[in-house]
Amino acid sequence: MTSATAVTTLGKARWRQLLPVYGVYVALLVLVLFNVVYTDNFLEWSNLRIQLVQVTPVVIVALGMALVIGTEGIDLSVGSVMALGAAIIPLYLGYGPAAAIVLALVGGLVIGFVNGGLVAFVGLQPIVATLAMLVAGRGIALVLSSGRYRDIRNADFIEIGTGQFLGVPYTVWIAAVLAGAVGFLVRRTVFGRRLLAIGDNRPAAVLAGVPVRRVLITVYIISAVLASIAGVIQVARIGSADASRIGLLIELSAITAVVVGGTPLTGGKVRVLGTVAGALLMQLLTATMIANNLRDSTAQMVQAAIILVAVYAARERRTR
Amino acid sequence: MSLLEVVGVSKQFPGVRALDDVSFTLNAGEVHALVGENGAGKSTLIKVLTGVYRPDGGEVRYQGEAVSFNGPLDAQAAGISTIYQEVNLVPLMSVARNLFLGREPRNAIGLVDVARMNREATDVLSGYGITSDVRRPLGLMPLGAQQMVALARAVMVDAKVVVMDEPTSSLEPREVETLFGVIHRLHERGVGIIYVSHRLDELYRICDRVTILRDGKLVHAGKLEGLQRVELVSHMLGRPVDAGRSFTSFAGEHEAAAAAPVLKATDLSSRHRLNGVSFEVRPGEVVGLGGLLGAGRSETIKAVAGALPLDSGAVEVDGRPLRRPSPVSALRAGIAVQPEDRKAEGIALGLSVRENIALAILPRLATAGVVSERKIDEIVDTFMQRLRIKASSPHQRVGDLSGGNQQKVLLARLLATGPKVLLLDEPTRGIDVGAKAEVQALIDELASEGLGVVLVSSDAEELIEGSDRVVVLRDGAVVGMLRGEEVTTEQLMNVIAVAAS
Amino acid sequence: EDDNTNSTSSANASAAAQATKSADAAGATCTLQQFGGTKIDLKTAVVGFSQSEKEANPFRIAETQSIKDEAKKLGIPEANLKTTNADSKFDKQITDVSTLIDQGVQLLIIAPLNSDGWDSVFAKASAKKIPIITIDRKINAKSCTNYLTFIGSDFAEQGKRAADKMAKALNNTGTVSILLGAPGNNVTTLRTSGFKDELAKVAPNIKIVFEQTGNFSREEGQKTAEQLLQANPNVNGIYAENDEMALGAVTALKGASKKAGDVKIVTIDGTKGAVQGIVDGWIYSVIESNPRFGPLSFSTAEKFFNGEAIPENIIISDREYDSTNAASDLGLSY
Amino acid sequence: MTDTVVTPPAKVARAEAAAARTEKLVERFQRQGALAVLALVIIVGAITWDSFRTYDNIGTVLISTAPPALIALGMTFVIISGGIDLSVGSLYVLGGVLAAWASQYGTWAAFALPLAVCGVFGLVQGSIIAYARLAPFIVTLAGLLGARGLMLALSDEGADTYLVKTDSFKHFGTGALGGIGYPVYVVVLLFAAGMLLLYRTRFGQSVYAIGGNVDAARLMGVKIRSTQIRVYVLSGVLAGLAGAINAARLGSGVTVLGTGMELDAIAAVVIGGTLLTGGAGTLGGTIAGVLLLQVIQNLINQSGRITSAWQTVISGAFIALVVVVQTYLARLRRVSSG
Ligand SMILES: Nc1ncnc2c1ncn2[C@@H]1O[C@H](COP(=O)(O)OP(=O)(O)OP(=O)(O)O)[C@@H](O)[C@H]1O
Ligand SMILES: Nc1ncnc2c1ncn2[C@@H]1O[C@H](COP(=O)(O)OP(=O)(O)OP(=O)(O)O)[C@@H](O)[C@H]1O
Ligand SMILES: [Mg+2]
Ligand SMILES: [Mg+2]
Repeated sequence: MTSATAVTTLGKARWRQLLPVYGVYVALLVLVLFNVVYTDNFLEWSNLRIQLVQVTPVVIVALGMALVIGTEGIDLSVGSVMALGAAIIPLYLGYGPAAAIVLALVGGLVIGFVNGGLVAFVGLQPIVATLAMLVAGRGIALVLSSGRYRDIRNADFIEIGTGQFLGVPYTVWIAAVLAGAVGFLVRRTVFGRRLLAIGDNRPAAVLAGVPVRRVLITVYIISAVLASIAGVIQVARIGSADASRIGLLIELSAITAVVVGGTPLTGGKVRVLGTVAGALLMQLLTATMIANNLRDSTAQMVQAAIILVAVYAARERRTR
Repeated sequence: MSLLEVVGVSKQFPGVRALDDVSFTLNAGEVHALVGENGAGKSTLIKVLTGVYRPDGGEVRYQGEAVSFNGPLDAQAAGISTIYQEVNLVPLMSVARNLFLGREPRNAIGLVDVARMNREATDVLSGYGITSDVRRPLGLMPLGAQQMVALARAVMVDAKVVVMDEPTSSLEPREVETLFGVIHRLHERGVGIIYVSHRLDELYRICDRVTILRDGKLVHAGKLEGLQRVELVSHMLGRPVDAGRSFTSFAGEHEAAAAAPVLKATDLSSRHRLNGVSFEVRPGEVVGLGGLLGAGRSETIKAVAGALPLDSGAVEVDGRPLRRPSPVSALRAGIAVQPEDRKAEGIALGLSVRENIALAILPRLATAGVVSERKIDEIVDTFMQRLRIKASSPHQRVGDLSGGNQQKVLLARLLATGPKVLLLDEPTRGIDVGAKAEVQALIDELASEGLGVVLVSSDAEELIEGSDRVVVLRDGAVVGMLRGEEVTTEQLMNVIAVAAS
Repeated sequence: EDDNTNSTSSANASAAAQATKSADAAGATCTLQQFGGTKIDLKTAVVGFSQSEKEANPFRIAETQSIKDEAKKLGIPEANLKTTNADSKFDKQITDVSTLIDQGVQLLIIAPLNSDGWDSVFAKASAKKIPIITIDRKINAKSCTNYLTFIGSDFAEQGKRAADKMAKALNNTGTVSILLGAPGNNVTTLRTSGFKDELAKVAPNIKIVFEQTGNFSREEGQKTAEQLLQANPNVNGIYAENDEMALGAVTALKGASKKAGDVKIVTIDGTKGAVQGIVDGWIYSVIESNPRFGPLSFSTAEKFFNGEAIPENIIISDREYDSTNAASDLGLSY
Repeated sequence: MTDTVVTPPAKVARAEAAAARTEKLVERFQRQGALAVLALVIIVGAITWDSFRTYDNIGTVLISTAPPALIALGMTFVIISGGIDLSVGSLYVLGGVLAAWASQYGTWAAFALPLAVCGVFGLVQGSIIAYARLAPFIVTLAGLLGARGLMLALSDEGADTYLVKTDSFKHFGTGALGGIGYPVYVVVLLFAAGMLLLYRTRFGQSVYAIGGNVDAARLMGVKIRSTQIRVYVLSGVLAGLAGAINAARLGSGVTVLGTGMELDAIAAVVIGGTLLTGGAGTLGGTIAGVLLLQVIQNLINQSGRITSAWQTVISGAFIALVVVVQTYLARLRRVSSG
């Protein structure tokens, strides 16, 4: 083999290794460039702001989802947990926003605990355990809210959804801080390493003395609590708590964001920044199609195609 | 004319040159040994031969013609049958279905004839000494038996070439004999056999010629007869070794008699698996667990490590009983376990060498839950050097290491926990002579440092040489014990035989 | 602080009830004889009610409640009113109604999820001569053969009235965006076509610059409105095909620092929140779609069993709210 | 010398015989766990509600089981092969719309078009999964969007509903033989064929093998790709068929169907004892699972007064309960025979 071909093969191999890592960012960049050229007012701060605000719930839910997927699990119940959080808020808003928010998060914690328990102790497959909770959780939310939605008039609470700091909405700050925290958790903590080991090889993690059940339960609790935070933010933003609608199908958006962001569904790896980028990509995609007034049918088909292309670019390559 | 030939093949993996201009020739009717250290490229060469990997350069010739198999199926259709290094069967499917997968007997209308398949499977397998119900899931059978099924499967077709990548690594002496019988029959039929093993005795018993690889390069090829063991090993290792050493690297007895036991297992019972197993290990002592396949040795190890739910029984470390046995509490008490099935239960293949080594001791390397990269680096460096782990960097994926190096990574993880008791289930399975000697020496060293070691090995010689005492198991119960002078292969077989009658 | 939007104050109950707009003299009618059924006494009859969506929005809550209340008022024992809820799954609604028929109901009141796809139900119901009253959404089939009558609003008419309001609000010039309802739903289709046709007629100078779905939900309505305000910052009017999306749009307008009245919103339904929105100045007008079907449904059934001729379509007259009456009629909203 | 401990042989033998007996019993119960729960639920229902055990009601349950059963049939193959198919709900609607449209060209066209189009959808999904090695979850999620988009495009954003024009096609959906609708017979036939395909053909063996251990299956010479592709084609075709049958029954190509259908199908398959990780499962269990979900809905309707919110809670709790029981039984089985 001549050295020239050796160099190109090496270059190709390197590119192949880098693409999965940076594929989602490339796609994001392409989409942004497209919008800069074709969409009016795209670079206006007010527009960027709206995109960020709209993507926050998905980002927050997807962060939890990424952790769960890192353990080779999946959490379908996040949408229902959001609804539960939304249902709890108006019930306790009388005691002040703080109390209501805490109780909404406790609601998430309980669901997460049940999910985690079903997975870690009963040994259910995550998709089934959380599927049951997807159905039942929304039912509980509806029962709690007596099946009807409530308008929220508490100004302090609404401020969370509409106020801003340094020109950036609180909700975006919250999502950014949470993303940072989850990133730190994965990269730098004992918990994060254990989580990845469980996702890679659970029996091995058991024999290595990793407290597998505790880690799994914690992961599902984190996912559910993040989902209820998203629910709270959503309620504060739209000013009403509608348990039958909030978080509908968000599990699919979150999973898509995680996978498009380069986290494999097979566990053992979590890409936090990629997840955020994945969520942004899907958000911008929707926005682009709305801004250009595409019909729903076309929009769905385009979205399908983009998901496939993005995941294809982000896939792990194994040599043959 | 040669049956199968490889000319100047190269194969590059990210960061490693697994094969570098390797040539290899197999003639009809010969048993050809393929040897080399861990990571020398043996399995890679086999996978190139059978179309699993596509070579970067070079050529494969089969019966004189250049071929490029498009996967194992292609190779199989052409008459090259392979038993891969790791047992590669489907555990959830029945034994019979595994045996016949892809060539099930069919009835007149093309449906699988299940009755006939089961009958034939029973017949075929009884020839290999396997009498269990062929309708049961394969995964419930012991590893050795699974290996025999894989062997039966490979040999069932009319192959011209049979490739065996470490077929004996999980076999008992008795089963090894069965295997050799099979090889003998194939040999007589004029089949060419490629045989990979780290057990030199076996090579000398059955092989005609040998090809030696080192670091992906061909270093020697020729007749095995006349090639001294020492020469063979020095070729493999790339350095001269002194002749006249014993078969294993164990130094011998340890002084442990007086001390109080560091591990005490009492009356371990678990339905259908263990039946009141009791034994003790003193600091500095290596206790072997002997017995035939399925005697319950692995179960005993798991029970002590807290990974097998017990109906009754107690485990004490340093006189302190383990409350609520679990792998976590066992680890905390100072028990480190190396499981039998490295790939399934041992290491996390997708994680790096570094993460694997640090996995069990993360809390110790962290403050307030945040890990210190520096502390991890220190530990990892120490153990990578001490065990001579060959990896391109600590960040390399363990799944891309050779089998032996994977094993060393696993051992490094155990040692990093600073255990009082080491439970080793087949610690030298699938690792090369050099590494094996290192591991054995390491066990010795650890014992002399005062650790209690429990050793399980299906290599009787290793068990006898390495152990100070041997507890003999059968059907999940202790049937005897050998100590001091009694620790010999004959005595071991004797006890097993007495218990059986 | 938070308040409960939905408490139909009983004081207003009679005023809020539906009124028939047209008995459509020209249209076909149906009598018990023509239909071929037998006379039954409603008080002891078994009645089946199939609801299409979860009772989670004001419209559905009011609708189901109205049926239940009226049954109670008529003295129908609780066990004799069988209710099912299809949870927005059309397959389930078909099965639900089949089950109701199997349970021996003698009158079916159906709030259909979809206008087509009722063949198997008709086959089963007509074999047993069970009259079907469909409420709020029409079923595409033969009246008096497949079903008895349709009671409800004229959705195209609602869209038309919305267009008239919009034309008035914008003085016949400007740009309008539409927040569409759920795709594939004939309410959406009719409210859209009614609006567009009328607008083209009465105010050709108003341009429709944007139409995207908000799926009848407040959350999605808000999201879509936010996007539309980015693409068309100077839009003059928003036509929301239900109140929920209109309320979402209001929040979006607030977020975009618009002031009440900057953008004229016309919407359809008549929920408390939306009518309050008129009072607050954010919404220009609300066209009502009255969900209180109980009284009219049962009285129609009673008439039918008494041998009177029942018209094919019973179109109710829907109120409308704007700044002139919103404050005073707030109690009539649901 | 050696000290030898020997367990009394008689005791061991007795214990072993007892163990073998329990093992058999548990194994049987485990394999038919869903069926056992189904029987229990039916008995309780029949005792509690007279209207539950009528012939008419049984007919209603069976006919409404037909489309989900067909979808679950395909899903069982997919899940055993280690995959998942989220696109079935969308393909079901698409199939219905296509069947209704094509019915103007006759009954055969009404079946052929949806089967062909949905089959091609499955082919594309399967090929992407097999060749590009993307996760089935994400590929079929894209398929869910794509098929729904196509359906909306064909029906003017869902506004057009095609009515079934051919009476013979309509009759197929609404007609009955002995009080049982024709589609039920089709389902029974297809499940029988499915069982032969899964248990008694090489294709079926390959499905189990790639789901059980895909690497091993590859090395054992199983054609991974063609098996995967065929599994998704099968699932697509069956979803299209379910849509066509439903269109015949409803008399039109309803566009507002099918949301959440994929999750129902997955739930039914898992309740039937199929492992979501692949490699194990039975079609008998799937039937029991589908029926179980329908019967629960029917019982909720029998009671007639449960609010929609509570209905949801009950359904969810029920899924969890059955799967927990299922898992527990499976564990018993493993312990007693491992
Ligand atoms: N899929 C892969 N990706 C990257 N590197 C690989 C891969 N497979 C093997 N290697 C590397 O190639 C080299 C040769 O590995 P191979 O498995 O052929 O060794 P071996 O001779 O069979 O060793 P052993 O005796 O331990 O089985 C090793 O350095 C290994 O790390
Ligand atoms: N011939 C057989 N057929 C089926 N199952 C068997 C057979 N022999 C043993 N077993 C099962 O295998 C289990 C014990 O295997 P295990 O691997 O623990 O034995 P071991 O003594 O550790 O042998 P090895 O050295 O191979 O690991 C027992 O639970 C037993 O039920
Ligand atoms: Mg090897
Ligand atoms: Mg063992």
